[in-house]
Amino acid sequence: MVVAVDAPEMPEIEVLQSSLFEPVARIYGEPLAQLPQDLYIPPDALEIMLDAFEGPLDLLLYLIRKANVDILDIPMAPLTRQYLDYVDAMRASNLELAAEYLVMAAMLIEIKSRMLLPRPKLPGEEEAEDPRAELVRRLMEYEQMKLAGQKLNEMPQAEREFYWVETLVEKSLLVRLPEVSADELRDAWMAVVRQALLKRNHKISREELSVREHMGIILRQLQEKGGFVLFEALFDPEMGAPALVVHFLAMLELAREKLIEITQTEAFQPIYLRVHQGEAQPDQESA
Amino acid sequence: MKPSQIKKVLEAALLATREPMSLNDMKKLFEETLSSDTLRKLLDDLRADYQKRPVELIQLASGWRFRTRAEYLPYLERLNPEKPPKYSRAVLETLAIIAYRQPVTRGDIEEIRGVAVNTNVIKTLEERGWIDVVGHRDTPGRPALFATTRQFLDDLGLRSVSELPPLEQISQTLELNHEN
Amino acid sequence: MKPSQIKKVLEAALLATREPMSLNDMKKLFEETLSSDTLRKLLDDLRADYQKRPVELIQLASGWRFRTRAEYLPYLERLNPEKPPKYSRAVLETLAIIAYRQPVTRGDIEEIRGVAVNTNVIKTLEERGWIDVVGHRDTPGRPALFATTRQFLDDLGLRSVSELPPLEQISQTLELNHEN
Repeated sequence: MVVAVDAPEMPEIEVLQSSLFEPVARIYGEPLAQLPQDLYIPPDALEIMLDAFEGPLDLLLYLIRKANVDILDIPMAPLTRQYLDYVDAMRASNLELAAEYLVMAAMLIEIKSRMLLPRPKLPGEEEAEDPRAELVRRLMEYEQMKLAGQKLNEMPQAEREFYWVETLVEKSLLVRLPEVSADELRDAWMAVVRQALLKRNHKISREELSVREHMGIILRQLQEKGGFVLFEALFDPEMGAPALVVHFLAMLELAREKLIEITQTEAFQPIYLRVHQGEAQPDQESA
Repeated sequence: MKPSQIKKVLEAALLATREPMSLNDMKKLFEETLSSDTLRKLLDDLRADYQKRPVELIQLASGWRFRTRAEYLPYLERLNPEKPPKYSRAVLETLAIIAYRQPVTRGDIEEIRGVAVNTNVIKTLEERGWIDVVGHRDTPGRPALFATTRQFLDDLGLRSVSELPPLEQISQTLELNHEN
Repeated sequence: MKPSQIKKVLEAALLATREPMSLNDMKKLFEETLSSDTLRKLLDDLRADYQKRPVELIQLASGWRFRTRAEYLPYLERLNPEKPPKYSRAVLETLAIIAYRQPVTRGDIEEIRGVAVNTNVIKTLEERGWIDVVGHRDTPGRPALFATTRQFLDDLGLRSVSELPPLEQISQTLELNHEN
């Protein structure tokens, strides 16, 4: 394909070139986990090797690093020769060779040829650019990313090196009670009224709210204390005059509705109240 | 391995687990063989250690796990507030009738609403502590009289029932509208 | 609310969270308005409280979260014999290029690696939630620009891309272990 030009001024690269045609048996016996040390590789090993490289840059890096040469001063001739040997070996074995390998081969050959030619010094330029510069830049960038990938892989990862803490949240433990606002209550009442008005001519009479409330308060007081309760004990002077009046009205209303009994043995004797006990049946409340 | 160290491994595993951990799971953590008794003893210790922390170690049917204490749930709730549950119309109307017309019997409520009152409706309101029985009307069957409680007022931010929104005008307007 | 109580609520929330919690999330926990400074101070306290515990509070790209300390991995590993997938070199190199050179197009990645990028490689990283498309470069074909996500940083325990390990200074000659 290409006649490699040896570069005698780079003796260190001879390491690379040695044992190009070693007997098969020796290499074949070696474990394939390790990258092959030699250029001649049996086809099946070659396939594995091709998989081991992430592309032409990776292969080039491998060749350079293996030879332990200065990446900034790559000996192009032996490197190109080696690279082409690999590529030829792969093609000879009819391995599916990614096009990138061939593109790189062309690029290497081009660089090598340009290095053989004298570099014309253009006026104004300090020095003509080394034809290898672009390749070197790409190799270094690739190597940097390759190492960065390895480093990322070594970093502690969630669910691999550590686990997130996640305690159980049982929302059902939270008793969520519906909230009701006074306005909703009024709306509900209005709905009831509207309904009642529509259904039958049911008159919703006006109610003195506070009297109704105090009726409940008195009944509750009587029930809590049980039995007869002194009239005065049901009044708290701190309620203020209007409330006291309403309270008294509530008491009268309760008596009228036969919800409580008001008793007095004789005039000017203490007045007692109790929850109405009913006529025949015994009271279930004050057991 | 020292028990204190075993306990720390258990703590780490129980804090990170997404499923309750069985004693068998816990045994897998250690190379040495641990008895269930040893583990149980350490779990009891661990539970005691967390007495004052906002999470608690609990034993569920399928194993052990740390759980956020219920008292912190109201805060966590704020992160993803769910729509608060609503009372049904029946509950709201019954409550309105009891609030505005107290004390009332179930019969009163039924008469006003024009439909039978489901026992659950009354129970819901009683369990909430918003209504209770304050007496019995002296009519056949001595029906219970319901009234609203102090807690009802507290929960609604009212000082007394008289602070409920006034109805009089509204009712009158309704009546007028009806008559027209 | 007393600071000690606020700290306990924070602790409960951080132990229970399924995602790293931002300061904004934390503020939502409380009815009263808390400043970011107050929260940071309490978080520092909390982190110190956990100094001797098997879990640690860490700050990530998207917020704060508790995680198990590295020293407990050998034990916890025994519970999950199924390790997360090991990524191929192609995936790792692609991830590194996206992480360190973001935003990049597929063409950029191919240029650096010197080979075509397999669609599966991109898909693997996208499915893991580590990279996504953040825009399109204004060149013919408008190729998609890839960048790493918050989740990538969170999963690696980082607060920002600037916390990624520094890039290696590429040595001009590398001493390889030659087996002579």
